[in-house]
Amino acid sequence: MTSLAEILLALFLLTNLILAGTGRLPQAIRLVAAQGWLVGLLPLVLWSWPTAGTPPLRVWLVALVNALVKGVLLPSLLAYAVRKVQAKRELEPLVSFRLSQIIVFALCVASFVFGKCLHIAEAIASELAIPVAFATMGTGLFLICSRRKAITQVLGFLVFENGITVFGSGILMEYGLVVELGILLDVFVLVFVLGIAIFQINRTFSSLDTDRLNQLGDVHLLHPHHHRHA
Amino acid sequence: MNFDILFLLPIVAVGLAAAIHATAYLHGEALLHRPRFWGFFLATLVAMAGVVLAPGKIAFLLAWEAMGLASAGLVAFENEEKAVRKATWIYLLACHAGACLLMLAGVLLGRPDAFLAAFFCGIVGFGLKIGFPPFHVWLPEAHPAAPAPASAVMSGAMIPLGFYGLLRFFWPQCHLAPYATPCGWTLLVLGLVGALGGILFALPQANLKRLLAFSSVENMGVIAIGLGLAVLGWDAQPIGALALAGALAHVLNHALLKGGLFLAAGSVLRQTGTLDQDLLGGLMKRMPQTGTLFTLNALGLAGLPPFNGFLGELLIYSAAFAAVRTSSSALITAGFLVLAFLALTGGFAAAAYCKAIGATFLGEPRSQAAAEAVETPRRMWLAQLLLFVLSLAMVPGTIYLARLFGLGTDLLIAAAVFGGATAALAAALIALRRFLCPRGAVKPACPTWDCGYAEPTARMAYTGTAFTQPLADLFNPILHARRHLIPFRGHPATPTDAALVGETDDRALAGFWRPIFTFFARLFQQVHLLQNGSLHLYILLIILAVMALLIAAFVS
Amino acid sequence: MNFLFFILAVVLAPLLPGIVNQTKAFFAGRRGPGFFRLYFDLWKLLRKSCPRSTTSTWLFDLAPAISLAATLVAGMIFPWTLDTATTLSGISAVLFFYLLGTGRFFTVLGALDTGSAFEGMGASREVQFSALVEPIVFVILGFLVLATGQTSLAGLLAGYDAGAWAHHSISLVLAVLAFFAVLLSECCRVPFDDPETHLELTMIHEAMILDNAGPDLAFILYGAAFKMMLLAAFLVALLLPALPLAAPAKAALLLASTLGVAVLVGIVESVIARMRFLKTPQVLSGALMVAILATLLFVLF
Amino acid sequence: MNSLQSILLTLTSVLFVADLAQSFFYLPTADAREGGEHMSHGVYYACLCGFFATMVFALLAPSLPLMWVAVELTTLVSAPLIAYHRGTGSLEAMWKYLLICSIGIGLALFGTMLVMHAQTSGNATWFKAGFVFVLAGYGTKTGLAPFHTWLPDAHSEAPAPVSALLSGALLNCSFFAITRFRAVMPAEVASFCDNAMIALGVLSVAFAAIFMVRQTDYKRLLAYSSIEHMGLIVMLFALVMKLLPSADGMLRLDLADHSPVGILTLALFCHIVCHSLTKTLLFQTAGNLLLAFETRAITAVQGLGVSLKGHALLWLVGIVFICGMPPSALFLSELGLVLQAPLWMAALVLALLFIVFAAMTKVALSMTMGKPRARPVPVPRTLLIVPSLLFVLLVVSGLALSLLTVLSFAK
Repeated sequence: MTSLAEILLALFLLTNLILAGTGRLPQAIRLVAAQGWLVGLLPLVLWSWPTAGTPPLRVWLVALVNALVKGVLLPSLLAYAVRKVQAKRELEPLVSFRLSQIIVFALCVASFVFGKCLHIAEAIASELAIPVAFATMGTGLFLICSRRKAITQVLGFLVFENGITVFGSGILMEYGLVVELGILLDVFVLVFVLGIAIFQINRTFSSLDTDRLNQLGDVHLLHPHHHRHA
Repeated sequence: MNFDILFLLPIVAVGLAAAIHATAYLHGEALLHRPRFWGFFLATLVAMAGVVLAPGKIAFLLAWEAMGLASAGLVAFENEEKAVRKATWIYLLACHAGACLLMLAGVLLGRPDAFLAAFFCGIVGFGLKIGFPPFHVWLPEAHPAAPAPASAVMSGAMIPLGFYGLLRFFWPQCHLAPYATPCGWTLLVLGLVGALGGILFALPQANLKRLLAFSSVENMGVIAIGLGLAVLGWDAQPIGALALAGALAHVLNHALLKGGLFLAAGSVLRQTGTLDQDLLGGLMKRMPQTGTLFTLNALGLAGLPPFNGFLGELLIYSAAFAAVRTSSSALITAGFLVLAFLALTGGFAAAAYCKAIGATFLGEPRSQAAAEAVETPRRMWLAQLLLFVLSLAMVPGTIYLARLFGLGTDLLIAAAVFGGATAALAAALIALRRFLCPRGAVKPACPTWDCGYAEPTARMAYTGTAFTQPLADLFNPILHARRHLIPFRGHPATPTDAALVGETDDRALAGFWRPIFTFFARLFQQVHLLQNGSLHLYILLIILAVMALLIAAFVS
Repeated sequence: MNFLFFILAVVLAPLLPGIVNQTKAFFAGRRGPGFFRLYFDLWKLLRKSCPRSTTSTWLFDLAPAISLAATLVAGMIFPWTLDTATTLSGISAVLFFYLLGTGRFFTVLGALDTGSAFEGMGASREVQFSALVEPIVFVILGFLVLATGQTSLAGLLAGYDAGAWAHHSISLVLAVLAFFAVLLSECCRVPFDDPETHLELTMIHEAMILDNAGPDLAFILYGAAFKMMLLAAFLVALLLPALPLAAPAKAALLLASTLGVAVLVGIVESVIARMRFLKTPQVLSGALMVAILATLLFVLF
Repeated sequence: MNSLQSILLTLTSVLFVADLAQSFFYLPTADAREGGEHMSHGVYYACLCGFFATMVFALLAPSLPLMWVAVELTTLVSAPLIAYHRGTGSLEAMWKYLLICSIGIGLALFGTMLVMHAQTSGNATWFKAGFVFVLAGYGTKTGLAPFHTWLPDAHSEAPAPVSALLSGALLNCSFFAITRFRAVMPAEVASFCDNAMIALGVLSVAFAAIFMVRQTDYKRLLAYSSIEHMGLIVMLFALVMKLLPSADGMLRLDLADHSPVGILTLALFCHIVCHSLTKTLLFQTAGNLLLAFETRAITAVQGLGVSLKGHALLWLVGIVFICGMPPSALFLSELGLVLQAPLWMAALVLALLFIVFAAMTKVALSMTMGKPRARPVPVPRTLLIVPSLLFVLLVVSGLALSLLTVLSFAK
């Protein structure tokens, strides 16, 4: 089954790369949904079937909820938001799509090198899991840093979150059911709240560009005669 | 050695006198403001007493910081004025910076071989309260800003507490062998610069309380000179004992006399509404008790016999003579420096007090307010009288002090006796004069002669600024006085008023501290770019910081 | 004994200005007012009344008397016999000069009390000079302490033995020179001040007493003369080594020499003119340097 | 339950009650003043209670991952509170709060995984890496520089009671999370962990000091002051941990313990409690000022001593207290820190605290003193009730503590 795991993880990398290169929001959401399914499947795939037998109900349940929340619920929520606010694409990202792809690729390579250097031999389900987790987290953070649209930033956050989950699965982390569900609940609520915020932002600014969201700061102090205050 | 009582005395005496004075001084204030004054006033006194009585380092620091804070409340009393708010801020900063350094000194004192570092922290920390240059910035700002009774307490009793701190925490070690040289010279040089610099800057000040504030810098310098000499010469007695006794006597003299002078300045302000000496004059006639007491106190503080101020200086001079007589070249140098600087300071002090008395109390009034002034309620000048009488008691007091230190008292007794002789002879001569010119013959009948001017007016008289101008000009490279001429306008036949206005700012503030503060404020504003509102930058910061931490983790 | 000579000094003091003036007259080829002029002036003034302006206060009334008292007491503590045994050993030289300072302080206040522009001006210049003179005096005192190893006034002046005197003659001469500048400045003589001037703007000491008359003026004039006596005596004592003479002889020599100093002052006044007011600080700082130089030479050689 | 936990629970409860009460007085006036849209009061109070509940959950969480869940929930519940008024600023603040904190918390989750994995494998490197991520993650919520960037925005834009609760309670809860992780660190990585905390602490105080100089917005000023104090608290904690002899890493509060550890522990607790209470007082007062002047510009508020006497007193005393001047107990805790810290640290902290003091007192003086520039809109007196109670509590407790310290150290 290990080879299947590696295929899944490779797919993960692929989604990362495509995500970095795409400007169309619906496509990006679909990619994140795909990642959600992959994340959901991963614990099952990484389960050492020959030695441990059939996984307990807890694993199945977590996989199912994960896949449903990250692969269906959240993407449809975001897609709804995209439709509602009529945002189609990420125009003018801070880093161009081509360069983004190259950077994400570089991140992947760096993660592999780094993962190789770490020598994590014990308690690892797959050699690939740790580097892929790092690469995915990096991609998520990179997306947040390099994109302007609020929705893309949420997507970036989800990718980051997926990376962490992959890592958890990779090192066969066992929290217990409550925690797993709690984490999922958190992610769900977070995206839900962010979604609401997106609506409000869109309504208030008539735009989803977060450029409008950098009014609070201390730099205006450089011009003592110019005060902007509530 | 325990110096507690010595430093408690001024707190009680000046505190009492200032309280008496304040009951009348605050009379014009809104009823609501008075509790504020009294609250801070009492808190200040309690905190000052706490400083002296504090049983340990922590209690001392606590009381010290509380003292600064409480007195800042006094400085801020008349906070409607911008200058007062600025003064309060500067004062608060000075207090807090001092307290911070004292904490550091406290840390260092606990270590085995960090005494010198502790001493330097301490000297800056306490120096911020004492007013060693360039740490004296708050004095000329805060003293004019505070109500007079508060200035009296702050200048008379609070500032010298810095010396109390120095003595309490550093004396046991600093006069011993390896430390005596650096510690002594530090104190001495600070004292020399403070004494001369203080009085130099006092001289051209037009604001009476500012003048007094700068003269406090001078007096603290004199005390520091005494202490420095005491530290340097402790092993070559009687230099050390003479200098220490002189310094301590000067602490008491300064407390009583400067307290009285500040109270008198308060009376002047209350009766005329101004402290600008160029607008005052002629108050000796209108406020005779205040004027007389101011004159007497000033005489004492200028260190002139027959008053007690002289005895303190005499002790320090004697220490300097004794130092010159030794065979150690360091002590000889120190002795000569003290002689020259103290003499110059004495001359300038006399000039400055002459100016203060002359411009404020003598001659004709230069403004309506001064012309209409009347004597204060009795308790205001009684408070000053109290301090003056106490200062007279310092004549035997100084002799007692010298005896405590095991010194021969011939010197002091002779000075006191001949001081008394001066007074007696003066009385005899006055009697002779009264005999020669009976009262009727000296009845004032005519205006001042003024070399034939028919109608001399107050505007012709020398103002305080004019009086000190030659000396101020001589030292202008140090003083950097700002002078500007307001020329007359209109036709020469009907000119408007012209004036020459001069101001002497504190160089330490304008030339030293302000540039430093501005530099840091500018620097900090560059860092403000990091908080420019961009989420992208923020997240980048997080990533970079995590990476830095990770690198640190793997390197360590 | 000392007091006896003090009385003698008190009597002789008004002679000094007379000697100065006669010397000047001699150099100018005039007959001069006579040696005893000041005695007559004082006698005349003491019988006059003291008018006083409406501006002035008690300070103006009392200042001359207090000033004189301080100067006289300074004379009282001066070791006229140049003998440590017969005079009070505990008297400090500081007291001596600070008493003179007290006298000056009151003169200045008295002048300021009139509210006159000229007297204010005079007072202003007076304090400037005296402030600059103080360090010279005290450096010379320090020098004396070094040279004699004593700290009391009598010890300082009675001082050094002839051998040391010869050995350190250069520094001694320098110190005497510096003190002579002090004397000229303090006694308001040329080149610092010209007591003969008739232009108020150029006066210093004279300008301060424009409003005084009668006994007050007498006190002031006498005080000035006595102060000159004191400083001249100090100058002479500074110069003299410890002489193997009896105390009265020494005192007589001292008093006689003060008359010689007056002649010297007269000669100086005859040969140089009053200096520009702005130049005088330079002279005084020069004198300070000379005093320091004297000390340095003494210490180093 | 250790001492820190119980004290934080009590503190959080007290602050919750105080801010709940203040909300009752504050919201109606604020709604009237601000105009515009706002969240319904029902949702507000629900969120506020939820916020409290999640904080208690975070403090009582039985395991590290559950604590993570709770801390993340605090973010989610408090975010809507920040955007109570639906203005542009509050939306932006909420957005940043959500994203930055979530990323931070994500890092913390990652760290938690690493630490838990390290606990099973016993690998020191994993412990270190885990602690780095935990420190960064929970540090973000604690407001440690340079992870603090959300804090000034959120604190300044939120309604006053929420700012107070964020600053007084939430920061402490996430700090508590860090302490729990520190407690499970093995001895060989302990020194790295403490050094990292000290570094972040110093950096926080430095950032705060730098950003407080020439600050123009008084609520932001308070926010930076929170960063400063969290930095100090983390430093104090690290120092305690460095000196703690026992291996279990439990903090024990013992008033009679005059050893360095005892003093530092005392200082730590004192600082946490006093900072929270003072900051609540200040934020509530700031909220009232905002209502009265309708601006957060420092320059617009002048002469409070004439126009709003009660507020002037609260504001001035609050700022003096938060600067660590006596009789505030913060003076004692800062003194404890300075006296027990290494020399370089003591000097640095003193210098930075001096900058903070200079900046804050300047603001306090210019706001409370002088002649009023703008006539304030009167605010109901009820708004003063809670801050006044806090004021009395602070003064009395400060005086009592100072006296106690003087007496117990008088040797």
